Amino acid sequence: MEKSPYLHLLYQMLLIRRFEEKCAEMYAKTNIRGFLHLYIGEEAVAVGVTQALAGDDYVLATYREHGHALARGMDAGAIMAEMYGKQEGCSRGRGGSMHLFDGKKLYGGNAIVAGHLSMAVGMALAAKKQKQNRIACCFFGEGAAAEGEFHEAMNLAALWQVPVLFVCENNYYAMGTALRFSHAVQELEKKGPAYGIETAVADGMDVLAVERAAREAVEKVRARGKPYFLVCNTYRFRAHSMFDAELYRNKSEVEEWKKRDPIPRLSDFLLIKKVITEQDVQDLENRVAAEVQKAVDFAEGGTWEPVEQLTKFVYSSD
Amino acid sequence: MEKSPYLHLLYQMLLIRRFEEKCAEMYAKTNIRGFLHLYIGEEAVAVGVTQALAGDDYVLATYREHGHALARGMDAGAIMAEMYGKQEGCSRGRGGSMHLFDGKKLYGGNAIVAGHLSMAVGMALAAKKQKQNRIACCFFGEGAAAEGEFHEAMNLAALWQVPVLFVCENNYYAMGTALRFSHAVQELEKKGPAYGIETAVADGMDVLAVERAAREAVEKVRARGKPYFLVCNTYRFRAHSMFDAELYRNKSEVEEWKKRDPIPRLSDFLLIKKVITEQDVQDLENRVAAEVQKAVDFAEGGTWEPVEQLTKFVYSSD
Amino acid sequence: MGDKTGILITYREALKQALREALLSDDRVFLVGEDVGRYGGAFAVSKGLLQEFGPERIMDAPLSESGFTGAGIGAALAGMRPIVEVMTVNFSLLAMDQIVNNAATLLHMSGGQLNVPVVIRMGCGIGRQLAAQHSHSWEPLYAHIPGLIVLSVGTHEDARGMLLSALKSPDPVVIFEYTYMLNLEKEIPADAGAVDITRAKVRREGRNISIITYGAGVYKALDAAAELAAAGIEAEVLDLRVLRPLDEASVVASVAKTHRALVVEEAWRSGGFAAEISARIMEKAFYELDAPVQRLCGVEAPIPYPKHLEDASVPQIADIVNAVKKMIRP
Amino acid sequence: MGDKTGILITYREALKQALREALLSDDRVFLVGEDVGRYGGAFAVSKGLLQEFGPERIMDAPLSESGFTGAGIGAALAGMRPIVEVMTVNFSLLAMDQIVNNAATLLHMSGGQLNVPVVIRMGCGIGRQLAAQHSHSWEPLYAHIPGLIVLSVGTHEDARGMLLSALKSPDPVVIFEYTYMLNLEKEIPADAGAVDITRAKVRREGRNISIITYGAGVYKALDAAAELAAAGIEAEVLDLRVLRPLDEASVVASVAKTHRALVVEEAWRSGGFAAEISARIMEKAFYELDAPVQRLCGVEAPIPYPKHLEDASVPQIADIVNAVKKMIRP
Ligand SMILES: Cc1ncc(C[n+]2csc(CCOP(=O)(O)OP(=O)(O)O)c2C)c(N)n1
Ligand SMILES: Cc1ncc(C[n+]2csc(CCOP(=O)(O)OP(=O)(O)O)c2C)c(N)n1
Ligand SMILES: [Mg+2]
Ligand SMILES: [Mg+2]
Repeated sequence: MEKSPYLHLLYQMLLIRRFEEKCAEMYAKTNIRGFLHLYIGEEAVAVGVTQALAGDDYVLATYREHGHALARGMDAGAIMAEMYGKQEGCSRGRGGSMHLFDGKKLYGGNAIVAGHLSMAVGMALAAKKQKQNRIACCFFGEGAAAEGEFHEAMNLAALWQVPVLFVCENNYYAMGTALRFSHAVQELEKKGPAYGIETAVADGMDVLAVERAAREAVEKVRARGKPYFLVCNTYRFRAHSMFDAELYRNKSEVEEWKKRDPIPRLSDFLLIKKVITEQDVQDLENRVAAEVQKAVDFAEGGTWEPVEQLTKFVYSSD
Repeated sequence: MEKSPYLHLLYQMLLIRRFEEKCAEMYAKTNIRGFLHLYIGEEAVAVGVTQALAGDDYVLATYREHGHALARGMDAGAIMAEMYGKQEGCSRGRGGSMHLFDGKKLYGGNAIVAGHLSMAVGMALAAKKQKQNRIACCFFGEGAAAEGEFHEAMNLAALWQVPVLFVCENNYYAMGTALRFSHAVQELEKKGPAYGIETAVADGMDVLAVERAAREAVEKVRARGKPYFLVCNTYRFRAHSMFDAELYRNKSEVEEWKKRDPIPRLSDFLLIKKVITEQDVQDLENRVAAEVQKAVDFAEGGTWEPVEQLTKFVYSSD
Repeated sequence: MGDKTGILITYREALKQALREALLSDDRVFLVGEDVGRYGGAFAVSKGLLQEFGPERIMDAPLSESGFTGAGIGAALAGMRPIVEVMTVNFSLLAMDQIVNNAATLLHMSGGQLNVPVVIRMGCGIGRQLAAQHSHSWEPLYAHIPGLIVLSVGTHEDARGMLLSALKSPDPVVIFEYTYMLNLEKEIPADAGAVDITRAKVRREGRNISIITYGAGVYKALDAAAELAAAGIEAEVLDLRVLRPLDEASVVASVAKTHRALVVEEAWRSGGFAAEISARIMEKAFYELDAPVQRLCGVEAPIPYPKHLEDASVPQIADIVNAVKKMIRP
Repeated sequence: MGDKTGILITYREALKQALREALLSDDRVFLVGEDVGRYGGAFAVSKGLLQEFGPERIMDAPLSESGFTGAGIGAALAGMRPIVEVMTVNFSLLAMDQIVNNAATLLHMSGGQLNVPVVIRMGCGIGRQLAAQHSHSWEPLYAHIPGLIVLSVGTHEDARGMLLSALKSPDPVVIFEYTYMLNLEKEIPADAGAVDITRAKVRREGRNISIITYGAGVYKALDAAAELAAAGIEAEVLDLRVLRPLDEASVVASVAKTHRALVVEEAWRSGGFAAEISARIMEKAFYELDAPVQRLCGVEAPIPYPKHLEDASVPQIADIVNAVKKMIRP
C-alpha cells in the first residue's frame, strides 16, 4: 500500500472537518451569518467521489457544499472569505456559505433543492456536443430525490445519453423529515432502474468504498457517455443548519452513527495496517490547522464590496 | 352471458365515437373552435375504467376528455353546448372542449399536462380524512408521466396511502413525440414499483380487459385505501388536435392499430358469441345518432353568456 | 366584549396562535408542508402543533412543492380547508403552476362550479442574509393573478388575524409572512382574532404625505413617520394589507387628503407592486396630486449575502425619511 | 449593402428564417423543446428544421419543462448557445424556477463568473380560443426579474431579427412570440436580419398622444392610429420591444412630445406592465402631462373560450380608438 494517496484522503477529510468546525465557531461569533449547513460526518462522500473526477469535469453541489469546494481544491481562504461576505471570497462575497462558485472547479453552491440537477444534465450535454471528454457530476440529498426535478433530470439524462454522474448523498434526513417520510420506497437505488440508469450503492462513511464505487462509476460514465446513479449512505453529525433544534431525531441515533465517523475510520485502518503513523496524523492535523488559520486570517483581512457595485453583474455589460 | 352490460359498453363507446365524429364535423364548420383533441380509438379506456367507479368517486381527466365526460354520464347536450361556447354548456361555455366540468361527475378537463395528478391525490386525501368510501381516479397520457408532477404525485399518494387510481392512457404519442423519445424506460408499468405502488397493464383496445383490470384495481384501492397504477396501452386514430399534420407517424401504423378498433372488437365478439344481434347494433347506432343530433340541436339552440358576466366567478362573491 | 388589554407577542407567536385557533375551531383544517411537523416548522412557527394535533392535522410533506400544493388544492375541492405552507416564497415557483392554473382558475373556468378554499402561506422577504435564492419578495408576481386573494402580513395584529379570515374565504388565499419579523415583539389586544381581509388600513394618520406600503415596509414606514413627525412632517401610513383585490378607494382617499404619495416596497422596482399603486393614483387621483408619486423599492439585483449589501438592497427607514423630505421640501 | 426591396412574409416564416439563420451561422446553437422536431413545432415554426439540421441540433424533449429548460441553462454555462422553446408561456411556470433562480441569478451571485447565454422562446397571448389555461399574457411576470433580458416580438421585422440579436447576448434572454399573429403577412426588407434589442421604437410618429404598447398591441395600436388620423388625431405608436431592461428614455421622449399617453397591453391590468410605464411617466414626465396617463389592459379574469368573451377580454382596436378620443376630447 502506497502511503500518499491515503494520506491525501485523510488530509482532505480532516481539512473539511476542521474548516467547518471553525465555521461553526465563526458563526457563533457572528462573523458568518445567514444559513450555514455543515457537512461534518459526510466528508467521505465528497472526498471519495472527487478522487475519481478530472480537473475539468463539471461539478455541481448543494448549499451543503464546503466539503465539495475543498475537495475540488478551491482555496480555503477564498471560501472562508466568501462566508465572511468579503469581496476576496470565491463569489465576491455575494454568495456566502450556500453559493460557493469557481468557474472551473465548482458550479455552486445551489440553494434551491434539486434545482441544479437538470443544469448538470445540460453541462453533460454540452460536453457531448463539443466532443469533449468531460463529464458532469452532481451531488444532492435524498430529500431532493422527491422533487419532480429529479425525475425529469434522470429521464432526460438517460434519454439523451449524456455523461452525468448523479451522486445522492443520503443522510437520511431532509431538514427534519426522515427518509421514511420523504420516500415511499426508501431504497433510493431502486429509482435508477425506473430510468434505465445503472446504479450502485456505497457506504458513505467509508471513503475508500466511496472512492472505489466512484472510480467505477466515473469510468463507465466517461467511457459510455451515459448517466450513472450512485447512492452514498451517510449521516450528518450536526444540525441541518444553524436554525435547527434537532427535535426530529434522538441523540442516541447520532451517537450510533458517530461510531462510523469516516475520519477515525480511515486513520485507524491506516494505523492498524501500519501505512501511516500517529506522527503522520499529527502532522496532518498541524498542517490543516495552519491552513484553516490562514483561511481565517485571509477572510478577516478581506474587504467589503463597495455598495456602489450592488448592481454590477446583474448583466454582463454592467 | 347477460346482454345488457355488454350493450351498455358498446353503447358508451359508440356514443363517444359518433359524438366526436360530429365534433370534428362541427369543427370543420367552425361551430367549434380552439383546441379539439379527439379520443377516437381510445374509447375502451374511459368506458372500461368508468364501469368500475362509483357515482361519487372523484374523476379527473385531461383536455382529451369527451370520452370520460360521456362515460361518466354527463349530458351530451351540455357537452356539445360547451364546445359551442354556449352558456348552457357544462362549464357555462367558458371552458370549451378542454374544460368540461361537472361538480359531481368530472373535475375537468385539465389542460396543463400532469397538472391534475396532485389534485387527484388531494381529493383522495380529503376522502380519507372524511372517512368516506370514495376514491379518486385520474386519467393522463404517457407523455404526462415524464413531468416531475407525475413523480411527486405518485410518491405522495404512496407515502400518504390515499385511495387514488392513476390511469395512464398510453397512446404512444405525446403530440408528435413518440414514447421512445419521452421515456428512457418505455415499459411504463416499471414506474409503479419505484413508488411501491401496485401496478397492472391492460390492453386498452379491449374494453372487457380494461373493465376487468379496472374492477380489480378499484376494489383494491377502495379496500386498502392505497394508490394503484393502471397502464392502458391504446392508440389515437386521429391527429393530436386539429392543428396537427401528423408528420411523426406513418399511415400504415395507424391502419395497423385500426384493426384493433375497440368498437368492432367488442361488437364482433358479442355477435359471434350471439350475445347480441345485428339488429341490436343497428338499434344502438340509431339511438346514438338521435342522441348526438339532440346534443347538436341543444347546442345550436344555446345562448351566449352576456359580456357583462365576463368577470363573474373570478371570485365567489362576484 | 373581548379583552382589550394589550399583550406583548412576537410575530412568530401571533402566527402560531392563529394556526392553533384555526385547527381547534374547524376539523376540516389541516396544515401541510415541508417540515411543519417533526422539525417544528422551518421558522418554528408550527412548533408543538404536531404533538397537539397529531400527524393527520399537521402533515410533513416531502420536498415536492408542486405535489403538495396541488394536493392541498384537491383537498380543498373535496371539502377540506387545507393550509398549505410553502416554506418560503423562494420555492414557490415550483408550485406556481398549481396556484395559478388550478387554484386561481378553476372557479371561473368551471362556470362557477368549483370553489377552491385553500390557504397558501409563505415566508418571504429579505433580512436574514440568505442571499440571492432565499431572499425574494415576490408579492407582485402573485398579486398579478386574478382569482387569488393575496394578503401581506405587515403587522402582529394581522399575523394573529389574517389566517383566520382567510380560512373563511371560499376562494384561494395566498398569505405572505415576513421571516425577518419573526422575533419582533409588539403589543396586540389580548382578544385579537380574525381581521377584515378586504380593506387597506391607515396605520398612522397624517396630512402632509401618504406613505403607502405593505408587508416589511409597514413598521419601517411607521418608524420613518415618527422621525418625520419630529421634523414637523405629518406622514400618513397606509398599509395595503390586501394586494388583490386591491382596496383602491383607501389609496385614493389617503392621497385626496395628503396630495402627495410615496410608495414603499422591498420588491424589485420594475414591474413591482408600487408601480400599480402609482398607476392607480395617476388614474384616480391625478388632479389631487401636488407632486408626482414616487416609489422607493428594492434595488434591481439578486440579493447579495453580506449585510451591508443586503441592507442597501431594500429601502431603509432613513431612505424613507429622506425620500419624504425631498418630496415635501424640494 | 442589403436588399431593401420588400418581401411579404408571415410572422411564422419570419421566426423560422431567424431560427434557420441562427443554426446555420453558429455551430453552438441548438434548439430544444417539446415537439420542435418530428412534430414540426407546435405552431409549425420549426417545421423542416429537423430534416435540415438533424436531431443533434433540433432536439425533441419529453414533457418536462423544468428539466429541459435547466438543461438549456447548463448547456449555456458549458459553452453552447441553446435556444430553449417552452412551447407556450402557459407551461412556463413549470420552468420558472430555472429561469429565475438559475438563469437570471447565476452571473450576479457568482460574482461575475458565470454567464448564461441561453435564449428562451415562448409562444404567448390570446386569440385562438384556447381558454383559461392556454391564453396567458405573462410578459409582466418575467419583466419583473433582474438578470433577464425580456423581449416582446410585436412586428415581423422583430420576428425576423430579435432571435439573432438575442443569441449574441452573454445574458439570458426570454422572447415572447405571439401565436395569434403567426399567419399574418406583412412586408419586411428582403435583407432583414438582426435588430437592436436595447431600444423601444416609434412605429408611427404623432404629436397628439403616445400609444405605448408591445407585443400583440403593436399592430392593433397602428390600426387604431390610422383610424384616429382619419379623425384628425395624430397618435404616436411606441413599441416597447424590450420590457427589461426598459428603455425609459424613449418613453419619456415620446410623452414629452405628445403630453398624453395611453398604455395598451393584453396582460391583466393589476400588476401588469402598463403600470410600470405609467409609474415611470409619473416619475419622469409628470410635468409634461396634459392629462393623466391611462391604461387599457386585459380584463382581470381567466380567459374564457367563446369568441365574444375572448374578444372582450383584451383591448381591441375600437377600444383603443375610443380611449384615445376620450383622452383628447373629454
Ligand atoms: C425547492 C426547495 N424547497 C425547500 C428548500 C428548503 N430546504 C433547504 S435544505 C432542505 C432539505 C434538503 O434535504 P436533502 O436533499 O436530503 O439534503 P441535505 O440537506 O440532507 O443534505 C430543505 C427542505 C429549498 N432550499 N429548496
Ligand atoms: C405542461 C404542459 N406542457 C405542454 C403542453 C402542450 N401539450 C398538450 S397535450 C401534449 C401531449 C401530451 O401527451 P400525453 O400526456 O401522452 O397525452 P395525449 O395527448 O397523448 O392523450 C402537449 C405537449 C401542455 N398542455 N401542458
Ligand atoms: Mg438529506
Ligand atoms: Mg399520449
